[in-house]
Amino acid sequence: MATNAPTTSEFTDAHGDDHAHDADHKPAFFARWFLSTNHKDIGTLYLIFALTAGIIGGAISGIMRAELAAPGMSVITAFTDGNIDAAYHMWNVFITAHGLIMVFFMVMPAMIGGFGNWIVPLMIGAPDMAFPRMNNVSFWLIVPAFLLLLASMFVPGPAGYDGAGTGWTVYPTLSTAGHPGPAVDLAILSLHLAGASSILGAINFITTIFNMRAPGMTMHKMPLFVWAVLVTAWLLLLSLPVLAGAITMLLTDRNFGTTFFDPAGGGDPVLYQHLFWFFGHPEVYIMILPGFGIISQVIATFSRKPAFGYLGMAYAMVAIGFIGFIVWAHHMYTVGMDVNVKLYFTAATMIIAVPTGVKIFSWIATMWGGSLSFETPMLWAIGFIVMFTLGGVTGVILSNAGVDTYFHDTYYVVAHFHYVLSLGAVFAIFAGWYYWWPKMTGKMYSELLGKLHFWIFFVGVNVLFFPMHFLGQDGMPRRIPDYPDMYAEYNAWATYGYGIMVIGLIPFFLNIIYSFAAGKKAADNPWGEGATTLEWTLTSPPPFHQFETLPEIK
Amino acid sequence: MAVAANTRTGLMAAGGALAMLGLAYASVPLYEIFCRVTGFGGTTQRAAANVDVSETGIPIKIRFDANMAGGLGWEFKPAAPTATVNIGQRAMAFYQARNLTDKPITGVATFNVTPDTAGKYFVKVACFCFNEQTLQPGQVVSMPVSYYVDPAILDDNDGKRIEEITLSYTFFPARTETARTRTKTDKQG
Amino acid sequence: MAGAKNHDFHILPASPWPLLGAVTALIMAAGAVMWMHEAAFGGWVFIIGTLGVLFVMYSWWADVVREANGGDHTNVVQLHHRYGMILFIASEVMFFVAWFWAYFDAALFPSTVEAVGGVWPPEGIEVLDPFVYPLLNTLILLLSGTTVTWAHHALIENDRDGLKKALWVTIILGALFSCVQVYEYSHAAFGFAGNIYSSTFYMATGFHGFHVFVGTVFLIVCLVRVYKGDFTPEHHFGFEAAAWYWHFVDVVWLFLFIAIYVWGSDFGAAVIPHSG
Amino acid sequence: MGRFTHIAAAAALAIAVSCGGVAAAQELEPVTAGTAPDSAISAETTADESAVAMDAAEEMGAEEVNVLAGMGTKADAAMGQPLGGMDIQPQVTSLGERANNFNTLLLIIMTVVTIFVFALLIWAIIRFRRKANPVPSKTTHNVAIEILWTVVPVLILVGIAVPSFGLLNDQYDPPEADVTVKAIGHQWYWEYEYPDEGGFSFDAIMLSNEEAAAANEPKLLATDNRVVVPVGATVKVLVTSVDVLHSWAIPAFWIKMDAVPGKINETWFNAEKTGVFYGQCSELCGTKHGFMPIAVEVVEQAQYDQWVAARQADAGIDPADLIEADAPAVATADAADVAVDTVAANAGGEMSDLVEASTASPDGTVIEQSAADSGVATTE
Repeated sequence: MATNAPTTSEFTDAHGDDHAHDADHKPAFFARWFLSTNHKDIGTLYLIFALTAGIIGGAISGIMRAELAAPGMSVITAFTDGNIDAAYHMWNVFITAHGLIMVFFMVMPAMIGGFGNWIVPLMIGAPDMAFPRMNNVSFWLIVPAFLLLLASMFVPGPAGYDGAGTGWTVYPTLSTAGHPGPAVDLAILSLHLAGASSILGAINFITTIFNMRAPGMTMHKMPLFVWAVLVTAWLLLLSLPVLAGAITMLLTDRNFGTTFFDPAGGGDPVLYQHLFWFFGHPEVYIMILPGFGIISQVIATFSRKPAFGYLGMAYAMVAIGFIGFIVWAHHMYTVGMDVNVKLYFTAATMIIAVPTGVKIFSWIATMWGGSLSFETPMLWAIGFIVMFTLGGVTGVILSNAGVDTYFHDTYYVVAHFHYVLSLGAVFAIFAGWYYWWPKMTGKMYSELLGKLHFWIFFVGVNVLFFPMHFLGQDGMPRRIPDYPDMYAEYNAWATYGYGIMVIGLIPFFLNIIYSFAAGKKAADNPWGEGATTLEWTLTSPPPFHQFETLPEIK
Repeated sequence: MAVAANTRTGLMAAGGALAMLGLAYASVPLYEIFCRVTGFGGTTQRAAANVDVSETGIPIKIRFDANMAGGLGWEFKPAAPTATVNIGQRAMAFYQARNLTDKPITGVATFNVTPDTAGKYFVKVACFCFNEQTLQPGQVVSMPVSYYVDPAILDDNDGKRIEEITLSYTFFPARTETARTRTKTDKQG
Repeated sequence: MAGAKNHDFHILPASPWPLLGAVTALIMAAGAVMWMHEAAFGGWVFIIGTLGVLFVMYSWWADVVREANGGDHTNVVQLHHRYGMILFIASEVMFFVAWFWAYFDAALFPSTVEAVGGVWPPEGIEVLDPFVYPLLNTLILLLSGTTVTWAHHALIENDRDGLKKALWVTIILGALFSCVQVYEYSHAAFGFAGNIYSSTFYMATGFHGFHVFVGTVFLIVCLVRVYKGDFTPEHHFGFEAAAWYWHFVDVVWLFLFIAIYVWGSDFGAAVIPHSG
Repeated sequence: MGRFTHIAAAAALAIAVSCGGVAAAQELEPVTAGTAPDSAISAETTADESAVAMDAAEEMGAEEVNVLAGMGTKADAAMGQPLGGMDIQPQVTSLGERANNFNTLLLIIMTVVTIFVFALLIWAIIRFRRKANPVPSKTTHNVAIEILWTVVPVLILVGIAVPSFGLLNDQYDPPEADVTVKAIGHQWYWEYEYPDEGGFSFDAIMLSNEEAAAANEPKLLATDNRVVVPVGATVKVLVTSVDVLHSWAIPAFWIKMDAVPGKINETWFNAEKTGVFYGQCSELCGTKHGFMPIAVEVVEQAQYDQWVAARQADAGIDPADLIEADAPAVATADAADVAVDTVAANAGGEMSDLVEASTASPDGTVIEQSAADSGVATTE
């Protein structure tokens, strides 16, 4: 059946699709990559998209770090013909874009769209996702979402300047009265599309995991990565619509005269913060939970030992997901909340440390008594534990409202969330990348380049983010393009760290080239006895349609 | 068989509808009783003018704060910055507004009370809040606020520690289209 | 045959609709911004994008219907659809949570934060009498909830005539609801913009109204399919999804009615003696 | 040059005001208290004016020269501003000190936890590497240890929660305020008001780098006008905004409070040391978010009184009036009624509630000002 000249009937006539019975018959290029209904191809698209967005978001942070390398405005002014106020605004546009891109267009597509799509059906022994066609619209919707966000940087925002300089949180009234131009509207609609994409994806994952597990695979036999994606999908499903409501209110406040956030009409700017963080806090776990799952698989594999305390691990994630919904206002300790409200949110937030601790200890216990080998994925996983622990303990400090008064909106918070996200989530993504690379491509990567990547990157990000704790302790506020001279030293360190990190990425890209050009053919299971999940029973790469006969789980 | 089933379904539907209609209208007096008993209703935050509040003799300081936003061309300030009243005592304060421009300007006020805990106990009997005020060029008006502090504040662990309550008003320029720009001539019913 | 499919899951051929849907969504979103900022042809771009999205939806679901009628929707695939629909409705519930949150944020604490005169409904707002049109609408929706169940039972008992009748009634009731809502909006004593009462009122009830409209269209699609001979007593998830959606819309309305129309009216003021 | 003209301009303004030279003050107004955040002082002062001001500065002496901007306390590089180190800025309030100690305690606990986790990790890596342990164990459960690593963190957290809640409670619980300062956020500067001292107000605009260098103050932190407060006094800060969100923060006092338009927030501090303490806006507020610093000058009570007097004179406030205005008086029902009627008429009769309210209190409602001062509405 010719697929290179797509017509409606051809793709929709379910009865003419003889090729569906042929496991390895792939559609022609355009149909395969643009009209796909194959979870692995869509997963690949997601990974490519996330990589692209990550490069753009990372380049923006590079400009930011360069600007902060030394006091004074010296870098961004080059983009604004020396106009210093325009440079200040462009800085705000950059921090906004960096945040939104990394959250919505890098981490989430990589973790959930990429690895989730690729691996979840393989792990549960399913031939594909429950809604293969909807899966594709989930992917394609984030592309226009990303384009809208990029476009927003080039249209008027506040009077006289281009772009939305609101921060990724888009707080009113800066995002309403403060930005009359269309930039914020584009950003809002970008979030709407990205949100729709994620909600559809979440529906797809939950349905898939509930209904398409192979015979014999009970919920309590599912790999932890599948558990992680399941909890994540629930968080997406229940939190994103609230964000959609909040940004719709922003949109109508901006354009149609409603006053949800406008005190002049009886509205309340703080309401937006509640709605946003009711989404925003689960969002934090949306970004890190799939990482937990990846780390659990990798550690078990390279310890050659099943995950320790499987049920505790699974239900710790459920607990984190649940508590994640009732702690949102710890992002708002300084808005002028009632003392009792602060007490509650302090207590609730600290409780999250318990299931998180369970996970950390269980990973170490998984290694305990194992027979550890240190291939690249394992290095990233151990790096993850190190980084996540460091990010986690500062989280416990920040959870105390009385202490947070000092740290709120300082670099201490920046350091904290970069340790859990930029280091936690990204380390998990790299762990998964190397772990499943042989499975996804059928080629081995270079261990040497992989380890080089890890070590340089590890050093780089720590030099980059650790000094930010000191800056925060010394009181440096976030989101400022220039700073008092006393902050110069550690800012310089951070910028050096960024440079090291970028150098660390060179072996990463080289490795991709090497693997495709000269990589050894990967065995079905390159990791040996420790890799027990179903994807390793398939060929590398798996057939276009796997599990035509469903596997039986004993 | 099918016809009988239909008839039954239809009757059930009709019966259900009737029952709900009855319940809905029965809910009016039920709701009324509920509101009487619990004091729960749409307007609990404003006290009735003739409600008796017992004066306690325990003094508390009230600060009156005035703000303007959005470039309103007024001067707006409390007649006195603070007052000391007894908890439970009915008192009155005045704010003054003056239009500094040569055009009539309409402002609309918002208010809040701090500390947060005090909000539930600071009761305004009547005020100019949310009412639009149009000031002619150079016009000065005095705006009264009648209030009391609910003695229940003394039963609140956080509330009883409060030494001073701030009542803050902010005047914004009135928006062009507001609640009252449409007449109610066509109002339903 | 090698690699023969030995499971009941639905492996789909490639489809142009997701990509086309994304492209039209981009046009719609960009058009919306252009239109809101009064750019040249902005409204037209928005309309073209919206029509494109609608076209994609139509074509997509036409494919789904074709696949359903072609026998691709095995029991497990139908189960997927059930889960999918329930989860979608769950996300819709959370969407309404945001609007209720905004409403209660303003309505419950008017004295501490809000500029509403310390009372709810705010001073100067002439609210709608809950026991006239809103109550009528409540009854209409509740009745339509029973008629859609009537239709469901008729379908299960293979009573095509009763199914058509009940669906017609449901759709007419849905349309009636929308008409009453429009009438009520156009006669409300408060406008859309400018204050928090009308913001929360119109956006919450307006989004509900939009969902009623979508639900009505969904039911109309079902009716058309009934006339075309679709649905069997065993296999009619398309109809069930519409019915579920309709019940969801119904329940949201009950909350709106109780919270916004009744509790949030000056009905409470009328029964509690106070200064007025 | 920058520092010199700054001082000179301030001196000129001081002279002009004290002599009642209103016209001169208006001319110079934008120079020191100008509303354009960027107004470079040197640029707007003509050579002639500088020359005049220069003479004035010499006559007045250093201390009085700075009266309008502050009391001339020198910034201390070891306190009240970033030190360039790793530590929390030195705290000068007892609550800040306490919070700092608590933070240190947390840091120690967290360091111990981190070291413990890392030690386990390193031990596992060394002890159970493939060479050392070729045959993996199959242990996947150990109920005792799982309970242990759930319960122990809970106990640690409870231990943390007790002082944490105590700290929060005390941060909330202010002693009665001695001085009240209102901070109003603007894009992009702070406006301050002293409501109890006659309500004088001024803007605090960041000094340019050149001006800061000339004044020997840290750049991006110094402002042309400082918030002056007495040492050892409880200062309540009312924070609000007229446009977007801002946040008023002084690290050395351990306070930070968001400025929300249409809402008043309060926080408080009691500084135990004199000096200049700097902070920066801590909520993204647009283009020049990073350039609306906060400078608080803590001085001895006598200096504070002197500064207040100067500010009052500047604003034309007679301190004698303030005492009278604060004296409580019983309002006659008549006075209240007249006021009510005026406003009610103005508001289109929507004040009927109020009319009722005031007439329904025949027992003589107490209002906190003299009848004359109640501003029985005078329409002009």
